[in-house]
Amino acid sequence: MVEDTLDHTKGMDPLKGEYKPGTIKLEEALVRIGKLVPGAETAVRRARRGIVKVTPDMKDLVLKGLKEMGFDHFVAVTCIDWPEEKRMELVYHLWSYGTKGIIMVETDIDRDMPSIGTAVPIFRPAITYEREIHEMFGVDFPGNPRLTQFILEDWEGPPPMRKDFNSLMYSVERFGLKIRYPKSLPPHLLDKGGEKNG
Amino acid sequence: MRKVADWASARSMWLLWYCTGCGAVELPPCFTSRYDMERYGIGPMATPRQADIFLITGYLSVKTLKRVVRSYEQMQDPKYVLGHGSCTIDGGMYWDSYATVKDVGLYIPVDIYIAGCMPRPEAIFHAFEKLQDMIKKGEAAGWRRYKDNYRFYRDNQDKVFKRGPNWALEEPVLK
Amino acid sequence: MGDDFRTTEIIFGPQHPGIHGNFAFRLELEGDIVRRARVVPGYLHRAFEKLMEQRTWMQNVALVPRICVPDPDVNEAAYSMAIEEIMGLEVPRRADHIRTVVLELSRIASHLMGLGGMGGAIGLYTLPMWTNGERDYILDLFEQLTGGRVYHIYTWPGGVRWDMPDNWPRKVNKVLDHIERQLPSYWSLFFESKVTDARMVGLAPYDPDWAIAHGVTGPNLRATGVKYDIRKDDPYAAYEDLDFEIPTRKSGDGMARALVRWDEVGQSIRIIRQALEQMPSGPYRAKTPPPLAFTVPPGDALARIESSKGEYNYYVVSKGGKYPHRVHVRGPSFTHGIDVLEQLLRGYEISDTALITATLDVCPPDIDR
Amino acid sequence: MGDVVRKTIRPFRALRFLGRKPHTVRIPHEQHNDIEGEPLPTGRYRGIHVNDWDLCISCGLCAMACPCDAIEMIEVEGEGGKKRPEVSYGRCCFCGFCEDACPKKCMHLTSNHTMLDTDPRPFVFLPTPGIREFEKEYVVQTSKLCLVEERDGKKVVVQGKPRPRKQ
Repeated sequence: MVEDTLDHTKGMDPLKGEYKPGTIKLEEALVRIGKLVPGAETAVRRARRGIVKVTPDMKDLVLKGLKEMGFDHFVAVTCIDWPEEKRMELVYHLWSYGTKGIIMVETDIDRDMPSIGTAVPIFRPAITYEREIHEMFGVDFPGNPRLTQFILEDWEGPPPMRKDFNSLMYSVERFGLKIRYPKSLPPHLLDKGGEKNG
Repeated sequence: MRKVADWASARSMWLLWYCTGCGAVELPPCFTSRYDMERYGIGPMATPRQADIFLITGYLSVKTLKRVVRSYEQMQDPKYVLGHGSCTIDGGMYWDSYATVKDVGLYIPVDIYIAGCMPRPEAIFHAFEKLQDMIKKGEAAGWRRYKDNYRFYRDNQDKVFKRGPNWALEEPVLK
Repeated sequence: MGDDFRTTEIIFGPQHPGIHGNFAFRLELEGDIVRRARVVPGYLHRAFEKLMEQRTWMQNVALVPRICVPDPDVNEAAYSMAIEEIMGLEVPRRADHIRTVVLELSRIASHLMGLGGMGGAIGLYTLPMWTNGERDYILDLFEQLTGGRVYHIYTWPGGVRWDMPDNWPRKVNKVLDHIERQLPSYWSLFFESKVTDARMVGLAPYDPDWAIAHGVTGPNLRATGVKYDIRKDDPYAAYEDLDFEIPTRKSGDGMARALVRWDEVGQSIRIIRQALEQMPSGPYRAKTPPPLAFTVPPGDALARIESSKGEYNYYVVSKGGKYPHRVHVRGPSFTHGIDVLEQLLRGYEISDTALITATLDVCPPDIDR
Repeated sequence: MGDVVRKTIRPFRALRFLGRKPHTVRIPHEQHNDIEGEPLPTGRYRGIHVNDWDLCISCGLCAMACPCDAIEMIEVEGEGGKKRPEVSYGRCCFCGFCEDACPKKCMHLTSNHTMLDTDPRPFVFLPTPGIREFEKEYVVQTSKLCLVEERDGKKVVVQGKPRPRKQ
């Protein structure tokens, strides 16, 4: 059971006052993060886009620090599978309404035992994103109260968004798909046999 | 007697209001003032028990297919299925997706397929005209085909759902 | 049945007339009151992000508009913008202006459909009859410009696919005049109705802090008074050169969400008129490699777009070569369609479920993808 | 007082819609027109393919460009071993990328849009210029399409004209 944060009994006071966003500069925010977490690589990609690279155990510290600086809009968390390098990359995108800039917090986790602490206590929207990544990539988020069945139903087999899952061969096997023109397809999809992905 | 019933049912059909896929976005224009489906005596119906036409609007994911089969079996005879969009014929845009079924005709009997991604309202209306013709002639016999070849359809459904024989009755328990 | 036999659990959808799209709820009811709601998405899952990894960069342009069916152009534009950022492509000004016109037309079409959906949810079936009829004129325009009624496949990396036909701007102005003439009768039909007041004022309100903490974006956030719009704050296409306002409302309830959408239709008409007036001449697409040899250098980029439902994000990662490595789509409904909706539904009657979903303008295809 | 009068009169304003012509397009008795009265779909519309076999060089670029794996290059009897694109409308998403990729511009998407059948098989056919003959018709009739079947490992045209008539 997930805790609700909206208290209907109290009733909302919509005219409670204006929302005041933080107005720190993007560059300054990155410098402060560099001081807060030694070893964090920071860079400005272009106007309004900053990047922070940290280790997984420092992730919470950085997210908390950025939230205090006004980066309070949790845009998304992206998971990227890098099978050759045996890692999974998680990218947290945070936007500040005052700074008008986005900071991407990148962190790498091990691909064989993918697990990283949840970001839900800091950013509530992460609850749904982590739920999806848990289902699609098989990443575990200890602390997330809602890692339940989400989009897929009756799914047997590996997490489908991982690179080693072959959707094409799976369709051939399960739905009787006929490939019409194999030459136009990515060759690496046709090489693999269907048996290990079924 | 059958002929009279066919003649009558061809002129008053209820379309099951189930937006199964992205083709459903062409339904509001069809129902509403610009094209006005009621000229044909076709209107939307909320419950499958009183509907005559099942318009499969586009691709079906496996999760939807289960509900589609359940809704289809709840419909009263005679019932007609229109496959709306290329994805009902052979997968369409999502031909290599692990989540969508390719040929809907393997799981429920389809009376008319409409090609297009998505088909224009003109195509939908033409399909309705053709369906009315077929009903009057007694050719739209998809529901009889379903009864006669139930084993074939059921085997195909079982193959996709992988849930044991009781998949049709169970709704998964959510945590 | 609940544990204490006081609550009943019902399955609401996916085959239900009050559901917009293919979507479902599990509602735990105590009498008529929703005690707990859980959203069941996934009926429209097509695995877009997986399919994009299997197709070439240009082939994906045909795939992305399917992610949001009522408002497809934002997807093409955001995907193209992300690729342009990685490749360092400069988009011609004319293409930017055409994109702006297309995006705003799409926004009007989507809002008209959304307002119609709200009307349908309170039993006012005249409104969807009218709005969907007007929306069809916009689809006619799209058909003349792009060759497709619903899925346009028109914006692509480097610009747009074709130039505008000569008489198209005139037709756009005519359609906009027609819609502007119709808007007052919509207003008196919908917003002056007592039923609308009774059903929508004070419906499922939230305040700005709560909304931001839960990732609510777009018109749903502006309904709480936060003056924020990606078109102004992180400008793309030609929005920097155009003069428009961001409509906001204070109360954050269902009525405010409807009114913000209503005002945005007027602003979009204003934007389109300006963009057509200032339309620069010149090329409509940059020089790009041919589609079959289209490669993108390694790198990643994040493109953000304000759609009619909220914020769209495309995070594109390239490893070099012909195929994308990863494309992550952040649809607006992913936050306000699941976690926020579940919390807002609690405490309301079951008959309000469809209306709350409609006022939030939840778009199931972009949740499921 | 004035308020009461206004409220009493208001419902009758709906009467003005009585005299207005409805904008319903009465398909199929009426042509679908845009706001200026021009017929739709226009030439830009992406509908069903035609392919001019006299120009086609069997390069297969249309099949390579197709995002839906809808086009297959097949060898047809009586064409001197040349391969021709066969389109499956169970896959086609009408994006028009095949038209863009075609170096000879012989592949073309017409504004024909309606095609329906009771059987999924006729949706796979060879686009020929013969389809142009019914370009202005309301519906593409599958009886006029060029259908191909595999018999003894060989593709044989079982219906329709394999070659256009020379003028």
